[in-house]
Amino acid sequence: MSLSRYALRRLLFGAVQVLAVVTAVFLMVHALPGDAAVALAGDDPDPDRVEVIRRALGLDRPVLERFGEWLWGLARLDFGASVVSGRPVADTLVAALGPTVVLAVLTLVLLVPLAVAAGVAGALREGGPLDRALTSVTVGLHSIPEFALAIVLVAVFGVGLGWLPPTAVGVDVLAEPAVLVLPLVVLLARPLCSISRLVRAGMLDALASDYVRHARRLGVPPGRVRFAHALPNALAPAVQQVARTTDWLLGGVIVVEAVFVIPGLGTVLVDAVAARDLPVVQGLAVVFAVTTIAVNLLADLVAFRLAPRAAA
Amino acid sequence: MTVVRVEGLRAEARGRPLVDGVDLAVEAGRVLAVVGESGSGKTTTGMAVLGEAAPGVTVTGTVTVTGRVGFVPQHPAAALNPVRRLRKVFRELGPPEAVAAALRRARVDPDLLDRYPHQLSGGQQQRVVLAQVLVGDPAVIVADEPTTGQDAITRAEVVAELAEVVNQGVALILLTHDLDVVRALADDVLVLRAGRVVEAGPADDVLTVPRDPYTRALIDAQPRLTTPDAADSAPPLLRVAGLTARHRAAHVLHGVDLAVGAGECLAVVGRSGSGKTTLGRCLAGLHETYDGDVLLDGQPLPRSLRKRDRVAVARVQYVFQDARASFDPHRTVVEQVARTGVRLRGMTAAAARESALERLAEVGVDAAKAERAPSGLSGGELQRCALVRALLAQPDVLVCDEITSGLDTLTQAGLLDLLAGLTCAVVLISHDMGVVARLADRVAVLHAGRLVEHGPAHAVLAAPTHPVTTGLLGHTTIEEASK
Amino acid sequence: MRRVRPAAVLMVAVPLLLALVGPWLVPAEQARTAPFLPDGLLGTDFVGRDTWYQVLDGGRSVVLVALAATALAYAVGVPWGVTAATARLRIVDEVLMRPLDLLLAVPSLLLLIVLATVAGPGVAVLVGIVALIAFPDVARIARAAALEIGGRPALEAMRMQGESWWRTSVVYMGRSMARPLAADAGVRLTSSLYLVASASFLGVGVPPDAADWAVMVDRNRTGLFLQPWAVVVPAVLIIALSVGLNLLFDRALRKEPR
Amino acid sequence: GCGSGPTGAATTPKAGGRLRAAFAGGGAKEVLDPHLANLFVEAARSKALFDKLADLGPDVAAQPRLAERWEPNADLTRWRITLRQAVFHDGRPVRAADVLSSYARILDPARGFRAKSSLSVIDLANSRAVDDRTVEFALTRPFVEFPNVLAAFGAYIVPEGAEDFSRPVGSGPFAFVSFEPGKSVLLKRNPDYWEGAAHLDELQFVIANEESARVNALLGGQVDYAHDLTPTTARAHASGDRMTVVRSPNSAVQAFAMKLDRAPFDNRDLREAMFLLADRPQLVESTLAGAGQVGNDLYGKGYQYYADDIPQRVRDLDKAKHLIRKAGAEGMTIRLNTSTAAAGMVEAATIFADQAKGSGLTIEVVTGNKDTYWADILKDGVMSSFRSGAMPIETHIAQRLLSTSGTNVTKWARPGFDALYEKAVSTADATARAAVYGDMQRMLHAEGGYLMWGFADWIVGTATTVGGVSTAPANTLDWARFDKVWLG
Ligand SMILES: Nc1ncnc2c1ncn2[C@@H]1O[C@H](COP(=O)(O)OP(=O)(O)OP(=O)(O)O)[C@@H](O)[C@H]1O
Ligand SMILES: Nc1ncnc2c1ncn2[C@@H]1O[C@H](COP(=O)(O)OP(=O)(O)OP(=O)(O)O)[C@@H](O)[C@H]1O
Ligand SMILES: [Mg+2]
Ligand SMILES: [Mg+2]
Repeated sequence: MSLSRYALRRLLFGAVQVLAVVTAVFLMVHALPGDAAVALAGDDPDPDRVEVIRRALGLDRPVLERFGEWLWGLARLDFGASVVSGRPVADTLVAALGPTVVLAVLTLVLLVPLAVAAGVAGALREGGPLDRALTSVTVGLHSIPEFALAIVLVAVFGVGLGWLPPTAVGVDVLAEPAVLVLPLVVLLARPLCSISRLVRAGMLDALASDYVRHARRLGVPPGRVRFAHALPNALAPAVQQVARTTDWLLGGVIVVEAVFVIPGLGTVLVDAVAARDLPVVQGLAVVFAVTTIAVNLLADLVAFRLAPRAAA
Repeated sequence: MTVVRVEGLRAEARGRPLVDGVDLAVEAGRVLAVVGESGSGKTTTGMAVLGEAAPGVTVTGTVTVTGRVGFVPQHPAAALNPVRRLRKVFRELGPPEAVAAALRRARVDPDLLDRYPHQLSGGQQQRVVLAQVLVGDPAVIVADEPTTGQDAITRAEVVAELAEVVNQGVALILLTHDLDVVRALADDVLVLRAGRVVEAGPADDVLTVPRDPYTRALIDAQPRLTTPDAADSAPPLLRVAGLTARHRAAHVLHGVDLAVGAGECLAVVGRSGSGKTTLGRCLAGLHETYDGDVLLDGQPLPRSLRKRDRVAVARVQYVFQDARASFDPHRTVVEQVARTGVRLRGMTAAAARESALERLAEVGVDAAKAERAPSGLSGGELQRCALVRALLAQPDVLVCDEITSGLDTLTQAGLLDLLAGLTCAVVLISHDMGVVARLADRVAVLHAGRLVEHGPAHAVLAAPTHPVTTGLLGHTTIEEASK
Repeated sequence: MRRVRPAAVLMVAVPLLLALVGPWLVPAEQARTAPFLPDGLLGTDFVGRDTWYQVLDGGRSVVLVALAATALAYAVGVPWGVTAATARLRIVDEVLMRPLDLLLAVPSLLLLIVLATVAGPGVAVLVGIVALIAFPDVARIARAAALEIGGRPALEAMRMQGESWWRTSVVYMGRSMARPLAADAGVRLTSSLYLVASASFLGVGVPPDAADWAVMVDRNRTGLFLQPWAVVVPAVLIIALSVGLNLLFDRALRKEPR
Repeated sequence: GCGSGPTGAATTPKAGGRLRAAFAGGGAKEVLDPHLANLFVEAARSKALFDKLADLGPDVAAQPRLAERWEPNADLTRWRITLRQAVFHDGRPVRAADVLSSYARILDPARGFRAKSSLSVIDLANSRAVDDRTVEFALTRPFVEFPNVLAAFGAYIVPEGAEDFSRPVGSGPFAFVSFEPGKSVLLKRNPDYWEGAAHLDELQFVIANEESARVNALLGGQVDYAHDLTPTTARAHASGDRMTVVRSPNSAVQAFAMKLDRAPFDNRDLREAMFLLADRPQLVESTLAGAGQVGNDLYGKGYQYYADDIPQRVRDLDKAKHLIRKAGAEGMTIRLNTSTAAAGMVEAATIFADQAKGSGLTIEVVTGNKDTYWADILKDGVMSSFRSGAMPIETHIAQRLLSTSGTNVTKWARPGFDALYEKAVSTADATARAAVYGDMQRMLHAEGGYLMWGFADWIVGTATTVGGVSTAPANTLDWARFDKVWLG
């Protein structure tokens, strides 16, 4: 099967998947107790008032009708409007996507080289002190709950020493990149472990392989053997993990967003679920499903390049 | 000019000698074949010439090499980096002129360089590896089992390439147990047994008038390609009618019609990838996606093993090519072999064990060995155990898929004797015409999934009608290629 | 050749022991004072309870939830993946595996928030949700492993012997899958611990004043500057447990030479 | 340090600067429409941009704002209100028509604005603008507490016909500059404010939902004002020199609400037993970390009309046991509904359940969904955690304790009590009225459904350079009142 036909089939399946995800999310959120009117009424839930709000928000119309309308809008790339604030969902999503994408991209830009370097360094000195130290540190970072790491970092570097801004409150993350340092460290902690360990395992396998031995015998310089021959093979299994990480980063890193006050997709998600703002949650579901599908497709294409044999 | 000289080579691992007191010398443009049964120290010796040793192995002795050593590993597919296009690798190895020269010498079409290794055929892969080795302009090449597991046609190609390189003045050390290749290429032969040299000398002398009994046994054990006598054909027991098999969407067998009589041996031959294994698996019920029929005594056999009752399963048995992989590494051999008796012959566990041990002893695997886990047995021994496992079912038809390839001639001979003594019908899948000639009553030749020739062994082997058959019979091809 | 390091054993043993034995050592009646006082062995927590008793009491739920969720994920995921891998009809494979792709496309935190809200808090609910989030991955790994094992000559040889489904698909496959699954289990456990901890941060799944190490880390962090033990001790216990478990799994897997 | 009255290093006001104030927010659902305001941040923003006719003073009694004065007629059914000379940010004067149209908007039956129930006493059809600066309100019944209505939460005056609040125009001390939903709002000083221009040049509201984030931002110098801090934070930083802690006592009442219309709390003895079971000092100590005061089952400690002559209830386990036996509730399990909808509620519920141990009945804490909690407890369950911000005692009664009240959680419905309320709000004489309020509170104290165990301080942190932050209870005029604040 040619690559383009493969990609086309995946895209078609992806469209079905988006629809399925949106429907599933719709059903899930609809199963939540209460609706937007109740959430909006808050601590003044006078039943008459709730009823009036419900009517004002159009929530008294059959739910399937509203969902159908929303789907029809989606077909024309119209995400609808928030039932609560009346603002277009697309605006909300675009505003929240900014910080999320910035964080995700920066994390990946740092993560991939770091994880690869750590994995390769560990593999080249397998069992040595450097390898053991790298294992312990990465596994340790992997198992610290993010918010615990975040509070410690903020307490030490943000508040205690005052070297870095402790939060991103009210700042434009692009204008003041220093605010991103601590969130990035926290975001790097977990995937650094999972990816570097995969790279390390892949590198060990590759270094012990016939083709590396053959390349050495042919007199290929050691550096090239490691990085041009062994490394690409070691990366293939890590690609899928990078994809899962990207998906996680784009799916809203709620804890980091909350601790560092970065209003990204995760914050919007939590708020929208709390407000029972169905159009916003559904809009998010579309974004999440699309990114998941796109990221996995991309990962498969990269894997196709890295492991042409397996894909054939 | 002597390019390699090895004196007093000794290799040991944890005090146990692997190679002991090997001396050898090779001159430019000449071929030294190192032969011996499995584990006799061939690879260890070859590595020593390269200046390498397996982890945990210490090597002593002097190795003098004038010029560079190139190494052609056994499996070219494994030696080529799967993710890199060939051109890039060649660029790392030397200047364009040297690469171009090497490609010419190894007869590699430069157009192939834009491909990935998996896009090449086995023979092309082998030539590419050879070209890579030649870029460094080696004085000597060590080739480890370059022909193992290849069909006769590919084997002839490999021999031709190596011969050409030798003609260009490169010395060759050939590590092999394929005596045909030794005959075709070697100037000198060194026979190893348990790490010691038992005999050394010019190839013609050693192969025609071996002095050492071990050497003689090795040579005698090799099946010869002789034309068998005509035999009466038995009434068909197993029939294959219009078999068309698929792997997913790919058709790999097209309308194959075959028949095997009771007690007959049908050899299925063909090049690698021609569909031999698929055919065997269809018979055994291991491959289900096919159209057409497999009839036993005129009754169609269910496609899937799951749908075959125990009697039907017992009547058609299958022996796998890779004996080691066909055993569960966690249980003892006898335990596994005995299960056939329990499941297919309704014996008690004790009785099944009893008969298993008995049959194993008959094929030379004593109780002590049978009580070990598979890792404690050699490849040849395991292959015999696998055969016993199938035979305990008392099958009417036994399908054997290349069960002798990769074994040294002595071990192979033992297995062939065993097969020759069987009374059931045998479907023998092989690409070794010597084996076929020794055992087969009838021969079927597959090519690209089609049956291109099918008839009594004497007729097919004596008067092949299809070029593939001629190629597979290729005795002459090897001789021609080297001289 | 490689010995298990005592440090790794200690890292696992201390939290496990505390989690299992701890609750027995807690007195039934506990005095309550003001939050974050230096009273007692480790001071008081955010609602004036003795931190040491909370540490003793709070391991069981973390460890049990993580272990139970991982076990549940495997109990469901492995048969699921094996069924998909060994299904004769391709459609069965598709029907089993496609919905998992879907589940993976829904962010796990959305699942966590929504399901916990629908089902209400409770240990069983949390176990269910964490298992639900982990199980698609387990099913995929199990399917891949089963596919590989199902194609092995050893299994086919057993089928040629007329071996029963039980012996082939359960006994043999089970044993052969143990290794790839064990390699996965260490990381999976850490992930479960992490999810349990995140759930408490998001305020779903567990009551906000539960005796639970993860909840303690989250809820006592306001007092980090007043009485750090209430955060540090449970956090260190969680970290020690995951690092120790991973080191142990690593060793166990490396024992067999490659 | 903390104390009463304006705080801060700089004791003399200074003009200029931008104050950044961090509040918890509501994400993308935040709006700038002051009539929709619900969250604290929305209330604080509305206050900066708009004015009400009246607002609540430190004693939670209404005091004039845009209304210069009010005069009722003799039977308290018509109120004449004289407006101050004030202008909207676009230069238009605030007129009687703006007032009437703002109230008409709030009272629109098709929209559920929060202030609607308070304003429903107004007979809008018969109200009129006497002239540009005089409004005469007709009421549907005699109502002496009409100023409370003018001060109702969200009863802001917007320009006539205003519907689009994406660039809001008000008459408040600050004018709109920009808004990023869920992130920040920037305002600038209104130089023409009727009460005198604010000290600050600019005021920026930023959103940080996590308390720790607000504290860290404050400590890191990223904001100057952090709203709603925990007592623990206050304790940790009270003595340091990195922030100033400002406490507003009596801001939030903490309670358990029992439903009187159903078993088991239709039994008066059992309610009293619950009152006696509560160890209030411990609840205040543990859940409020001491930052609060013990309650006496009555709303509005320190507010106008609060009956502080009623003796303080204390824990009496023996009597409680006796009452439980008498009520036949021994061995009973009572479910106490709670949720994380407000900080500390679950903890208080657990502590109360602990305190009930050994009393003969068991209290089982059930944690519910935080998003729908207030609506849930209005309908279901028998006992629930409850919390409320400041409002006049009359408003509390009107909204929660009359048989007609919309949010009557305790289902307290007594014709006699309703009659007392009618009497109070139609009694012009303040002393006589106070006596009626006292009688009502005595009834509630004796057999009501609210177990009001404490009053939490409202805690705000500021940079040490900030001055002029008031300690008035949350939701009153001086709370979050940034036109009086300066940066030193
Ligand atoms: N790393 C090692 N450590 C210990 N023993 C080894 C090691 N490698 C090989 N051996 C042993 O050395 C002996 C010679 O091995 P070698 O690989 O040279 O045999 P060979 O003749 O090439 O056999 P084959 O035909 O099977 O390839 C064998 O008995 C083998 O078991
Ligand atoms: N699992 C599979 N999926 C797809 N194609 C397969 C699979 N197994 C074999 N094939 C293809 O089917 C064809 C026949 O394969 P088969 O294994 O029957 O050949 P063979 O004659 O046994 O070859 P060899 O001598 O190399 O063992 C080949 O082209 C092969 O690539
Ligand atoms: Mg060898
Ligand atoms: Mg084959």
